[in-house]
Amino acid sequence: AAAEKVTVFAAASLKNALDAANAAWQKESGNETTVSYAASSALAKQIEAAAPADLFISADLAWMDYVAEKKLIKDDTRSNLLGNRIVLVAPKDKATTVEIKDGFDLAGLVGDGKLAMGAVDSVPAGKYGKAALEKLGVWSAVEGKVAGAESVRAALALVSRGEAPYGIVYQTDAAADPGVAVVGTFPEDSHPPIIYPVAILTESKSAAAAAYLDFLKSDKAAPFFTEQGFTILK
Amino acid sequence: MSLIVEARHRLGDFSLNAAFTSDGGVTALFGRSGSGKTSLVRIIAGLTRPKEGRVQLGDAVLVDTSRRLFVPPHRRRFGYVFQEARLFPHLTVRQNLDYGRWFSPKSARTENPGRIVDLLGIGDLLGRQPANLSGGEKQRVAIGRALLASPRLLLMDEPLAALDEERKAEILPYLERLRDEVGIPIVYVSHSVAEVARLADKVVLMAGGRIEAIGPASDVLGGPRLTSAMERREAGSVLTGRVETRDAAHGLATIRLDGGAAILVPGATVSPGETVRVRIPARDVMVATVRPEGLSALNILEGMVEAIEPDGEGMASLRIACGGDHVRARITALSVERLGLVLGLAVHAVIKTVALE
Amino acid sequence: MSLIVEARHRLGDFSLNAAFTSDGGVTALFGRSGSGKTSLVRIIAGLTRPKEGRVQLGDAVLVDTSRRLFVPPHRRRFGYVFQEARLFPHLTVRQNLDYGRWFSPKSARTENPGRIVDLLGIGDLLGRQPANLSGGEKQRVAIGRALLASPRLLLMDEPLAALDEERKAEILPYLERLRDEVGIPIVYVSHSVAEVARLADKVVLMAGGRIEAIGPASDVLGGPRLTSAMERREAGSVLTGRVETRDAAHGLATIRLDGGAAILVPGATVSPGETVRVRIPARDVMVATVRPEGLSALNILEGMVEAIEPDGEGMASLRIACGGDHVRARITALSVERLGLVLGLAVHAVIKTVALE
Amino acid sequence: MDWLALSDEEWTAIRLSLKVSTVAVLVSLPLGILVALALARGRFWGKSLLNGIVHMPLILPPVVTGFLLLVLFGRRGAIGSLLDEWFGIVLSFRWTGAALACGVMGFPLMVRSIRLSIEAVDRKLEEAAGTLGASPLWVFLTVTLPLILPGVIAGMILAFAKAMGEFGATITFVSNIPGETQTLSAAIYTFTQVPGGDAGAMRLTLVAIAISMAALLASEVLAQRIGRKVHLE
Amino acid sequence: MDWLALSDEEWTAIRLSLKVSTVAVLVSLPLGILVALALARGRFWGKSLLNGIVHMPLILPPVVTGFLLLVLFGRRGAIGSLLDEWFGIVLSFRWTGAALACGVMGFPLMVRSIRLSIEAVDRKLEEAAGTLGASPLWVFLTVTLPLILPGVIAGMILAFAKAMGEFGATITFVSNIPGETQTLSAAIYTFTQVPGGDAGAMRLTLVAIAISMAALLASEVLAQRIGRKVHLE
Ligand SMILES: Nc1ncnc2c1ncn2[C@@H]1O[C@H](COP(=O)(O)OP(=O)(O)OP(=O)(O)O)[C@@H](O)[C@H]1O
Ligand SMILES: Nc1ncnc2c1ncn2[C@@H]1O[C@H](COP(=O)(O)OP(=O)(O)OP(=O)(O)O)[C@@H](O)[C@H]1O
Ligand SMILES: [Mg+2]
Ligand SMILES: [Mg+2]
Repeated sequence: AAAEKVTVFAAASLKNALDAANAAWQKESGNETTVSYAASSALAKQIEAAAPADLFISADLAWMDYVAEKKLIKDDTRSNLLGNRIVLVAPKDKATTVEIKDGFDLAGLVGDGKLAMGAVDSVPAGKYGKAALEKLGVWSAVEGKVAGAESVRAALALVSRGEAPYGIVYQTDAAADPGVAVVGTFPEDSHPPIIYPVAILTESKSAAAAAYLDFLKSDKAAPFFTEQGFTILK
Repeated sequence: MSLIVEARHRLGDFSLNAAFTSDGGVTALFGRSGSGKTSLVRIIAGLTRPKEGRVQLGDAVLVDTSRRLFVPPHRRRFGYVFQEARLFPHLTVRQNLDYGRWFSPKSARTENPGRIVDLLGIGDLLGRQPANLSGGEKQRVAIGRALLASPRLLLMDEPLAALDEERKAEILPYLERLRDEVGIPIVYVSHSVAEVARLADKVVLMAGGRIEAIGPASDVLGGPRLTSAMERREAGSVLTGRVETRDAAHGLATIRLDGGAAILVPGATVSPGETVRVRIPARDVMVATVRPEGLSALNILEGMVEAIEPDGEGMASLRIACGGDHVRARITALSVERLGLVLGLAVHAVIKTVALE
Repeated sequence: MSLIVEARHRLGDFSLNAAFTSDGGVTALFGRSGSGKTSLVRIIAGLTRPKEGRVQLGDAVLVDTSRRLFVPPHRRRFGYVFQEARLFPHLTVRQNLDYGRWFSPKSARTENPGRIVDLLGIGDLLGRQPANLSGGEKQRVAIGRALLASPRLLLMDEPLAALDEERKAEILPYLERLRDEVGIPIVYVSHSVAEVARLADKVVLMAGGRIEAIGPASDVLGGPRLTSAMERREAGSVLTGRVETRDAAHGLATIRLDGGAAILVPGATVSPGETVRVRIPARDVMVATVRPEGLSALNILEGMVEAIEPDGEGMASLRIACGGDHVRARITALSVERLGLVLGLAVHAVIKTVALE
Repeated sequence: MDWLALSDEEWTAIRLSLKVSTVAVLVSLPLGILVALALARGRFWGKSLLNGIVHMPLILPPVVTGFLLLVLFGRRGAIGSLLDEWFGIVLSFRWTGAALACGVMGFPLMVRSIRLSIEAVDRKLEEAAGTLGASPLWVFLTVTLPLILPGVIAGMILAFAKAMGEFGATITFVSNIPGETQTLSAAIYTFTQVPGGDAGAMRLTLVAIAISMAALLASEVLAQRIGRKVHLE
Repeated sequence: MDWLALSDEEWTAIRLSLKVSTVAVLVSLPLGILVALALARGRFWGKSLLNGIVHMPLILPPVVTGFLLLVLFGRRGAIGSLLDEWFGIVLSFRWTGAALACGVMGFPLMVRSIRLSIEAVDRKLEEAAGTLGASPLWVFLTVTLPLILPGVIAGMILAFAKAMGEFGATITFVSNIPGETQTLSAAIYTFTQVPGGDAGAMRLTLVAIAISMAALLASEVLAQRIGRKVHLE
């Protein structure tokens, strides 16, 4: 049979892991994937505008809910594919381990500098970070010191360049940057679970979409994700 | 072809209110700087839309504000030599010259481009960009460009101002031929009395946006309307006559004036039978009470003092009736006294031959 | 102040190689269109840096390529009236006129601006933008702008070409005064023999980028160097003399020429004792073998035929020695024959008074 | 220089970027000239409005422009659905849509340059052409257009450079689909969004710079040739 | 029109955007004129390089530009550290840094406009000014500058509009700190990133459009006044 093609709309932060997984799937099934990486917000709006996609992987639940509300996804195919953790990072040369607990003196650590994180209103990692800091009771102390970046990557760059003494990013990002060190990991219960949901779109016509989704959820795909620091949600 | 122009228009503080008609030939617009010559020419060309007015060439009405009629410039085919050269900087001289030809109907292309190029002495410049031409060279190319567009009417705004006398002497006869042979009416703006007198069939004298005087060249240029000292000095008579004989050996032609008198004129180009016009500057005419002998002046006409107009500055203007023609002479008041000139006195008008064209 | 100019330069295919010196006064650059006049003026102004050459005014060396010396234009204070007006479009007429004054040293500001504005007749235009001036108005403002910059040297490239005769007649005497009273050297480009003859102390005749002839106005304009027909026609003699008496009633002055002869000249402005220059166009001189009687011409000088140069086209040029002066006459070859003129013959040169300036 | 080696997908992105940018510039050029002409010379009601609309893509964050394009030209959009129905033209999620986005983003730059040049044209030359028999259209083609060429070229090069660098509106409008809508700068953006993508981003950035420099140089040479003719006077 | 009411934070963003854009334009103007002059008139080695560098912010995705700014002008950046040491100027996380980012992004647009105008100046007028005693600097100030004003204004307005719309480079360089670096377009962007933020984005977009239109209109009026003087001839 002719090779089937699956078009995936995925949050940009998944690129490394998903590219590797797709290569494997392609080899295995002979089918092709095309992935459009962009901000979850843009992808959701595009899906709303009848984008020719089969699968949507969002970086947070909110945008998946957005498309779900508009009946754009097959609800039965929706699942939470991956999880992530947020961590506190510091420039490598200045890194000393910080114990992250209720009321820890983040404001004191940051001092005159800034706390770099994703923009707290828009970037998912920023939202999670804010939630965690609120839960830990330090938000009000550091609120004025937060530098909200356009993406986790930008926040990471700020720390890595030494512009900001501390930053809150995904552990997936922190792992790959030689310029920063993880000085602490936020407790999992300090923030809403970080979830990358996945679903097949209502308009999908690709016969291979379901098989592809199964592959992503399978153990065969898992190493590609864990290697990048994601946790597998089942 | 007759040209009818009527225009009322305002430009800032300046108001133009002028009307003239011309029965073909050359109409000279003459007047001081700022008198509205260019403004009027622009209206004829269609570059300015007059507030009120009419422009008509032959049967073709080009502007009639009362009927809201306005033919745009590109449908008029009026060649316009601007006061500044206005060459297209992105085209070569050759392309500038050809520009009008691209748009003129094939049937109208009577002119031989080579002839005009030679006449204007721009053959060596054809490959050049206008940017590095000299002032006179630009002006010549601009004249060529207008001529080669095969216009139905030529508008020339001081076309020869930047040229040397020699070049002028080559171009003027060509314009005369255009007027006489091809019959293209020409509206010619100039500050040079000599040029105007030579070319113009009709002179329109402008001042302050209005027309001061209008009429045949001889009347306007000879008349008392030219009130300024300098212009008066340039005044003279323009007479017409027919070429009788030509003395090729001496390069002289005998011209029988319409008034009956005969005069000798230098010039190798006329041929017997041709009708010509001669200009006798008043300052080149002397008056003698006794017929001079042994004088190099070849033209000595008998006549009678018809008018004596002293100008109060030591000079006097005389009108002498010689047969049917009137010759003006400008001499010192002292001479009038010394020679005892009075109205009706029989005198000889002594004209230096070479002063005639 | 003396001006020394030497320049060798190439512009495309055109090569300029010219040198002249002038001891102040007016130096006229004369020559056909494209002969290199503007190019030479630009070098004097410092707008073109010559490949090789020298420009010196008085003691100040402005260009000396052998010493790699080049004073930029703004440090030369040479007023330049360009062939095109080049007014600043964003400034009013008044601001254009004042422009040079902003940069000229206070001590040098001798001119009364009001006088120049009146002279040029641009008083009504002061508030206007240059864009809507007429051609002649622009030219006048450009002249005013250069004059008001209190220059050390005036470079004028056909400044009067776009002006009417009357305006010219007002501006020329002013330039003469500048030359005589203020002593500003002037380099004057013109196609008009009359203008050049009137103003110039020295004439530099250019052709093809080279200097053809150089010398006092009388020599160059009278000499055989003016080879073209038109220029020859404009040839004449320029003589100097001293005003002896003035007849206010008739507006005539008697001038004793340096050669000894006396002539009558119209003109209300001269005063006894003054040294003046008179131009006698060759075509305004007649020759008589018998002393004419009862003729309106007031000036009849006795002399002797010194040279007869027929031009082969029916005309001849005569040089007549009248006392110590030489007067040129241009008459027909026919007259030479009829009157039997030969070298050494005693003749009378008949000059129409009004032909003198 | 191993890291300089480009993957197939990257080559595709480069080719696509070139295609998208070139098409965007060429297609928007006639419209750009028309609009510039209207703004420079026209006197009509709504001129300020037109001027404002032209500048809009500059004023708005690219993401907003992208959304607006999506709303208007998407398959279900007001204009997009008509285009599809009448001409069978689908823009959304096609390279043509990317070209549209790039064209729109570069449009204000193109129009401004051309307009500036038009305003600098000496209208006396156009008058002269008219008296020589050239109709307004011919005057435009034979006089105005050659004289504004430097501005047209400047406008084209600005729009081209902008198109090469554009991704905000593009990625929002037509997404980031390799081989179809993933332009060079979208690819660069993607690299910047993942850990360890810096080298890749750097590599593609160098490519983008090289291409744009080449275009820039070519435009300079061209403009100079033309300029030498036009401006020497 | 309840949804049109703006929050305090939004007002702050508006004020900040105005400040940042204005400062960006005014500070980059002299440099823009100098660079335009060098590119239009200069003949020096590396002219093409300078030209390329000026265009860079247009060619590169804004995120990359922002990153480069961070590398160069950050607290530890090559230039940033010097600025801090010598003049005590800190750009990172300050509105001044936002102004720098906006200025850099608008720079190519400004330079191009000014350069086009300079190339259209009739150098014969400058010659005339020289013969009247004006030194090159005075010639520039009294002749060239007035004649290129339309281009300068066009360049300023382009740069201002760009500065109003810029956020990619800004947010990457100086983040999105309310009251300090959160400009209007960063605020708009934030709205677009959350579900249901459309109304907010729309509201702020309208504000951005209103401001830019006002600036645009003012510039048109100004340019026309000047243009009427300069171009009529
Ligand atoms: N940049 C240039 N490149 C090539 N040729 C040039 C350049 N500038 C001037 N020329 C040529 O040099 C010659 C002399 O020019 P110039 O302007 O000095 O003449 P001119 O004597 O002032 O003439 P006119 O009386 O017509 O103004 C002309 O033939 C002209 O075409
Ligand atoms: N657009 C305008 N606005 C105001 N005044 C103007 C405008 N155009 C021309 N004028 C004035 O109208 C008068 C006539 O101008 P015009 O150009 O017709 O004169 P001209 O007779 O051609 O003079 P010249 O011999 O100097 O060229 C001048 O005084 C001029 O200043
Ligand atoms: Mg005029
Ligand atoms: Mg010249």
